[in-house]
Amino acid sequence: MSLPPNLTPQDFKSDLKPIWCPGCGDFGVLQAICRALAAIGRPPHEIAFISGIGCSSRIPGYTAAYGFNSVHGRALPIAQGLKLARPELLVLVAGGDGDGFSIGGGHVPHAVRRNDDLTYIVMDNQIYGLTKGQLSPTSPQGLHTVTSGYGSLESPVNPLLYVLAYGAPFVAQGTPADMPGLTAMIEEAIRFPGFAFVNVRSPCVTYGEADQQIKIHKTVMRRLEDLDHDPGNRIQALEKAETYGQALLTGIFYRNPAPRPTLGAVVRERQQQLMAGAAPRDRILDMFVQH
Amino acid sequence: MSLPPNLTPQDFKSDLKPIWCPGCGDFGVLQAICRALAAIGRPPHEIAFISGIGCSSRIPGYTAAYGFNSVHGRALPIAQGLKLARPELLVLVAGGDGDGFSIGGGHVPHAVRRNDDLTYIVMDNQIYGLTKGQLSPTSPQGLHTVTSGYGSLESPVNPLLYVLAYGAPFVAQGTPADMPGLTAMIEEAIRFPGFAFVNVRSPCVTYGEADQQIKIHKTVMRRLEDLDHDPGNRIQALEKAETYGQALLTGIFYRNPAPRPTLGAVVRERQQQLMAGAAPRDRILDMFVQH
Amino acid sequence: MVEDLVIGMAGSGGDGIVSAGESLISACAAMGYHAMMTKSFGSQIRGGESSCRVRMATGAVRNPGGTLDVAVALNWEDFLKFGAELPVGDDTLVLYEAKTGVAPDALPLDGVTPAEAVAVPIADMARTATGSDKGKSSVVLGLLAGWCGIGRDAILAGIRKKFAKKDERLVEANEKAFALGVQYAEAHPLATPRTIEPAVAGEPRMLTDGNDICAAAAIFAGCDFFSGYPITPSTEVMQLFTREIWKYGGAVLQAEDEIAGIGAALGASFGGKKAMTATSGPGMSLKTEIMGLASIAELPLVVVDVQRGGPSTGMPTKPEQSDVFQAIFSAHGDVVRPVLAPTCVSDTFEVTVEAFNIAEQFQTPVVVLSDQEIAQRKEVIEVIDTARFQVVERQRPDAAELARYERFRLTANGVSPVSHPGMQGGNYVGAGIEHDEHGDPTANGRVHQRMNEKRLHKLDPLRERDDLLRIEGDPSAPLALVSWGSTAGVCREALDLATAQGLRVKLLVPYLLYPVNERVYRGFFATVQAGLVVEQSYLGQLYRVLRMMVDVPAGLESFCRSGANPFRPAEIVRELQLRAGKESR
Amino acid sequence: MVEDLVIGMAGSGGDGIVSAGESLISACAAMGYHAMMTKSFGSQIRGGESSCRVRMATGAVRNPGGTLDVAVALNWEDFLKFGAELPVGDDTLVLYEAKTGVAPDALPLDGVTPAEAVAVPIADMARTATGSDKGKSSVVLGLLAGWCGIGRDAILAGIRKKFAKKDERLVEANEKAFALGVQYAEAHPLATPRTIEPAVAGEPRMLTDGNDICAAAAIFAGCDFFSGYPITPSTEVMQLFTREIWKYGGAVLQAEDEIAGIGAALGASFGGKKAMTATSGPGMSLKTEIMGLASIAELPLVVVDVQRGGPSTGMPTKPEQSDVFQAIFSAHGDVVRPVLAPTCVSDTFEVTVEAFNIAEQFQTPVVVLSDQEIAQRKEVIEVIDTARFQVVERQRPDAAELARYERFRLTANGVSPVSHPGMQGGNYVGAGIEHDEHGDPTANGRVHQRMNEKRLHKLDPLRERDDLLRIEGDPSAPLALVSWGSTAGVCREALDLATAQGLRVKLLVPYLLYPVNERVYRGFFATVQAGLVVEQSYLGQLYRVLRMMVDVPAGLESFCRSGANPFRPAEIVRELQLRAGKESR
Ligand SMILES: Cc1ncc(C[n+]2csc(CCOP(=O)(O)OP(=O)(O)O)c2C)c(N)n1
Ligand SMILES: Cc1ncc(C[n+]2csc(CCOP(=O)(O)OP(=O)(O)O)c2C)c(N)n1
Ligand code: SF4
Ligand code: SF4
Ligand SMILES: [Mg+2]
Ligand SMILES: [Mg+2]
Repeated sequence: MSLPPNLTPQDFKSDLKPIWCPGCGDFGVLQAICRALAAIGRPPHEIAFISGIGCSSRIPGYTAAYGFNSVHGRALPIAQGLKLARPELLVLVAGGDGDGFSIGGGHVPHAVRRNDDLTYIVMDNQIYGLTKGQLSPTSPQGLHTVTSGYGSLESPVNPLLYVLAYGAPFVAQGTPADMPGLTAMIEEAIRFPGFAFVNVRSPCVTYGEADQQIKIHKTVMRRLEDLDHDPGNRIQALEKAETYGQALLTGIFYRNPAPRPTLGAVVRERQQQLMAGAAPRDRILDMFVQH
Repeated sequence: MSLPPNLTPQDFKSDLKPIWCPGCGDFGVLQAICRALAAIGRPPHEIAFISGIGCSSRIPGYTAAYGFNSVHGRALPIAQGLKLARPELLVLVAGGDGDGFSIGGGHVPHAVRRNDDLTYIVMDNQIYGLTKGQLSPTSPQGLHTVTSGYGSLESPVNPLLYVLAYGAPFVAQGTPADMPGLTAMIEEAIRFPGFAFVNVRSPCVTYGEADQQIKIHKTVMRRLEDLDHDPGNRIQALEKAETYGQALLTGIFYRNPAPRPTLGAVVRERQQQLMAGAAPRDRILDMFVQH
Repeated sequence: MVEDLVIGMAGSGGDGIVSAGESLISACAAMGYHAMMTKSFGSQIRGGESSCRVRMATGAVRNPGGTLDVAVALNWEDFLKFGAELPVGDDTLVLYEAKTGVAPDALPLDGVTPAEAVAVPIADMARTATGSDKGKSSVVLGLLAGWCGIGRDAILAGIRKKFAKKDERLVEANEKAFALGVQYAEAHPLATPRTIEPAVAGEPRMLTDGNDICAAAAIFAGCDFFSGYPITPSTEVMQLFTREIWKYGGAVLQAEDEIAGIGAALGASFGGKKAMTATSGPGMSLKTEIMGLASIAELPLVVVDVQRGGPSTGMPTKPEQSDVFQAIFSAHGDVVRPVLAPTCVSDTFEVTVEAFNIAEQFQTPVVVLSDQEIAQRKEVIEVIDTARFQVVERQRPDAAELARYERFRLTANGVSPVSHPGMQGGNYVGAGIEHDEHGDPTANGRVHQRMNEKRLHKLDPLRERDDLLRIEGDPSAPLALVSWGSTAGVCREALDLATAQGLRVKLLVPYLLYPVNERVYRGFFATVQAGLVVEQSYLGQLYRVLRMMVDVPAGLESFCRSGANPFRPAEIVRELQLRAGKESR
Repeated sequence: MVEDLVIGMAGSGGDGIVSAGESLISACAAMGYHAMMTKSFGSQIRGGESSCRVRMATGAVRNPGGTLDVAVALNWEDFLKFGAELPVGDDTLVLYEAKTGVAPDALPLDGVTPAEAVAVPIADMARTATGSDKGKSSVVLGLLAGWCGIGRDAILAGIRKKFAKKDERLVEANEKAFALGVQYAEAHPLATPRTIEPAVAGEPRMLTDGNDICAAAAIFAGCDFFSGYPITPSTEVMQLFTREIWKYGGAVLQAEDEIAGIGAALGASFGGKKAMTATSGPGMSLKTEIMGLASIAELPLVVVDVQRGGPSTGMPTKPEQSDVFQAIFSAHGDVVRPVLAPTCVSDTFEVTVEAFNIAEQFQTPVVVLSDQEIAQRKEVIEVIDTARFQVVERQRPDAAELARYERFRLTANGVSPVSHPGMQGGNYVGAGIEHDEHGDPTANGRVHQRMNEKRLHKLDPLRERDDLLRIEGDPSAPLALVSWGSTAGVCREALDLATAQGLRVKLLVPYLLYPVNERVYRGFFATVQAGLVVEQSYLGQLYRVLRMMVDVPAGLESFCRSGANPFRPAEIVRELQLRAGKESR
């Protein structure tokens, strides 16, 4: 199998022109992912990129990898089935805050506790972009939108805290306002053996709030590494995660220093134990034969 | 409206004979709920009891209140709609660990963050009872069941930690092995203004594990009040919640000392503001008329 | 002078072509014209190409029309992207941006030579007037005012209203741009005049779209609770509720998904309140289980499905009529669920009110099958007199009944008075589990049979509601059309055109798609030798449903195709003529 | 001596009546009888009443039979709870517990006087043998062995096998109890002997149920991945996978809900592996959206729906055939989804393998519509020779195709070679959004029309698969039966009985319910003057689907009713006779 000796970010881009609004944060996420993949060096055809529905979920179509732009909120179940069936693949999952924490929110804890080797990137713009500006589960309380003309009455979801509580071994947050930081954490997330979650505060320039734009991010963001945060300490991580919605902390909140084996690993173990001396498929009915 | 001056637990029981297995923990939960309701004293017809599907979800049928034994996993959405439409009702929600944290798991964070005045009681037997003994999301890793003959590969859901992370203002755990304690916390949960969650470790005598039975609970359970736990301290609560699966701590993990207003309260406020001077329903089309 | 004018305009996102259309249609409303406006965009969320069609007439407007009378192209690349949505024909007047440098006799319209083509320096005039090209849309409005004789004051009023929100300088600049457009038109009279008859300004008119009027109709019908999840092209239904319902002491919940959306609505209905949810195909698929629960729990519920291109995510911004099977049949077990379909913005009101009345009377979920075109097109319609509509409430148990209440009592008509929490003595436990009259769970086959009978036959009176199907044209005609939803509006015009051409045709438009009123169809089919069931779905779904229940004459064929391929009156007439030939032979 | 014996037994949970039935049917298997066993329980999870029917015969057994030949009541209260499931008739031998104190001429069977009634001191014998009443079931087996002449050694072997797991003393005690039963039978000869012909012990037999053989068939067909969520009566399919699939390098996922269940399976199929999910009605409702995604993404997937009583939660432990509409039509947009239905345990193997082959060949989701009876009844069947079955793989792109790969290329037959992640050059992005040949999103009406055409017409060859429908009986008969699923087994026996009575009847059993093979039905209908479409659903759903696609003769009526009201061969014969009268007139 002949591959370009070393791959560039460009090798991971498709020739489909993104339909995102000029300035959309998702351009940066796409760029960061392609850079991380180039650094990792697996060829595009060994990568599967699964998403749901939303502006953000269009992202697989803009990469050269295999992709599945599935249905709203179901990227994680599809990705888990794919990874179990083809453990050799590098499987990325991406989508929006609504896709992941509203309609898809029921799948997240189970993907986390099964702990297969997946990287889940949420492009969290705190709004519904594709459907033109309704409340998202991460929208701040009081926000005025087309579905909350008098202000939202609900306190928002905290993606970082939720996923930590679910027991995720790797949790990070980034923003396209810091491309090197974002690229680095995505690469590390992909390399991490187990379920890795990256919440990217990817601004929606069309429906997003003024204080959630790249320019502002640049000024307000604070790197965890500058706050001598210990990514190996889960309780510290939980406390830092509580700041979602007030502060914009970026970097790795938690990285389990002693991660448990992935689902794929224990499944392979079980298969190896049981495959020895199993009846071939065409003799499977023997189990029902009476003598 | 003439009511019996004071109500007894018996007044909250229906004449339908429970189909639960003899010795099922759910009998105790039913008893505790009826006692708590008697103490609170709202007449049965002002109470609505919503459940999903499962052995545990049969419980509304055994009470004299209005009930809705709906479909698997959807009790919380139905209860929220009912409570918003009829804020004057006392609305209870109940179901199993599978109903609440597997198929229904996506609804829990949103019910919590909306914070209407609901009491959600999960009968957590760490197994699928009604369908005869499959893995439940709270089943311990390694458990052997009819769907995990070689042992479960997944680490379990932690109901207490999840619901705390979602921001619930009231979180408790009880067991029918301690009826006074269970009754007291259910009564307090109902009286609490806002979303209150009670995880009841209600043993399944038919498919449940040997070490999850009433007799064992009696010996291993430890009351939080005896561990000088401060129910007003969220971080303490999170730490205590982490013990789910190892220890059996009972009592109130967290009670928000300064609970925010319920969804019902803020909705009523908004209605009062906007109802003044609104066009009557039969003039609603005026908004479309051009002059 | 013409009585009917179809104008189509396209440009790039920034050109404000859609807002020009909006000013135009509100001017139509003010002047007393009937009018209809449809928009179409590229897939980009912002920027990209955008277009609109405005059809205005002194008489009724029943569909967006076919070939354009006037085409406006601010640039050709974007205009051509809309292909069949902006069809130019031999009679079309084409106005286009002179900057495009294209010669009037060399327009990039393969095969078509329009009646007249005029290159207009639109951008230059805009720049002169406003100092930017922001004014293009106002120039275009000026041109249309000048060449088509559409009331200037009305258009100007619209322009003023729009820019007043922003700032006064903008207003003046755009007034200037408009004036330049008018002057240009006066200075360059058309070879093929396009002046429209003045409308008889009199009655005030309403201007709205299918989604807004659907939500308003629900509130009129007594709906107190809405819960749903955003999805194109239905979201505006929820959006109106979030603005209005509080004023009536009701509430709205933006749910975490469609299942919670319908679940919460069902909970409100269990609580005795009228409730609704709205969605599109993908959401309908997710609501399937709880729609079944509503049927067996016998609770009123209105579910609006604004159809879009399918299957799956399909084509969210395009109309299609392919959710008929889903609306009628998507439930496990034996379920019959009433399904209604409006045919235009105006009757979306009647249909929605009817849906609530049927839901309440029969304690059943009811589906309103709208579609993207009706839901999102703006129409100028006659004012609807709400006093003409009656509002039905579910039958509640009286004191006697409450004394020994059986929630699912087997009554003569199958409808059992329903209590709700708070009603003393009405206590019962609703369930998706099969149950006896009292509501207790059962697995008894005889009870199951009797309860299915109750739930299904209580709907029999609906099969007798002849008023929910409309027959138009010559009742004894040998040629027939059957059509529903937005396509019915096309067939109505086709009926008139064909009749005018001497064909003996009639048209049946069902507003109640299911259950099927077999008697009405049999009567209608009795004289039919040939014809078409016209619908925008590849499988011709309503045609199949009719075959299920009634013997459909062999000559009545399914005439159908996928969404985003709108039918035009002329082609239907052609098809009828072909068959008229056959049928007379 | 009889060739066919229907035994029905009931007692309370502790009596072990069901395990007696299991010992009996495994004895049948060992002796070479054909046999079928169905169980029925009260709603209690444990305890409560329980019963089973065992039908054994020297020839084929095609359904659980009608009236009991032998009824065993350990107590009357529990026995009577099963009503129509354990029907006693004039020819029935009734054996019952003497302790019940009921006189043989005063049995609590209103209206019926059985041929013979014997009060037996079952509990006393059990106590003598085992010191407890645990031995009752072994006593009953002894009585049946003695009175019906069923091979003692075979039954004893079964008893030994069962108790050996526990302890040796139990084995002896139950052998003793069995012996006492046999002695009692010998000491009290029957007035109406019930001895069954000895079976020709020869070929080994298979003993299994529909769910287990369905899972095994999937693994044989190359299924590598199963994902689903527990639901009665389908859960055993997943349970077998959790025991076996690892041995083949595959995996199984117990998902958090049905949506994740089908989602994960679809993910595995996207990965190029054969995948399956299984559920019952409520789960089917939840899987609707992703089934639509599978159709437009053109990915193979097998979805098993083990039907139960509906709507909604309905009656989870009872059979019904009311998910036809759901299986065929529950999708928004224009979708055609193949639906297959087995009629018994044995052909569940063929149907499941066929489902995988069709899914792979046409890149489509396929529904296997089983039902609670087939899925959970145990049958003794002939050994299936797997060598007779061929396994199909999806068409994959070759090197040439990969050089310039178009995932959705418009090929002559509509099937486009499909790649999967890992295949170099095959990179594409699957989507539920409408797409062009390359897979890029589109909102173009012409492309949409062409892609619908591709997806729907690629299935045309299925409409020609005459082997997926079976016609039995006199091909030119004027009387006809059409039936499917478990009910087909009843009609097969009815066909033989009616033919034996001189009626000219034929039977059509479709294994492929949809798409409809119109040619085969037309041919079959050609000679039909009267008959029945027999199915266990209130609405007679298959009958309606047939009407949609084919002209059904007026004389062929829908004969249907709700689930848990099983059809019996005799009543179908009666119905045929009525019509034979008409038809000859
Ligand atoms: C089942 C279903 N429900 C709703 C929709 C409509 N829809 C498409 S994307 C979306 C949410 C978009 O928000 P988010 O997930 O945050 O992505 P973003 O567009 O903001 O990147 C919704 C509600 C759908 N396509 N399918
Ligand atoms: C949509 C749907 N999926 C699956 C089922 C089958 N089912 C009924 S109860 C249940 C789970 C029972 O476990 P749990 O919720 O813990 O309640 P328990 O019986 O243990 O009290 C399942 C899977 C169903 N009824 N509906
Ligand atoms: S709408 Fe927002 S999220 Fe969507 S493409 Fe535009 S900027 Fe990005
Ligand atoms: S199966 Fe378990 S949970 Fe269900 S009733 Fe019996 S003991 Fe209780
Ligand atoms: Mg978003
Ligand atoms: Mg449980």
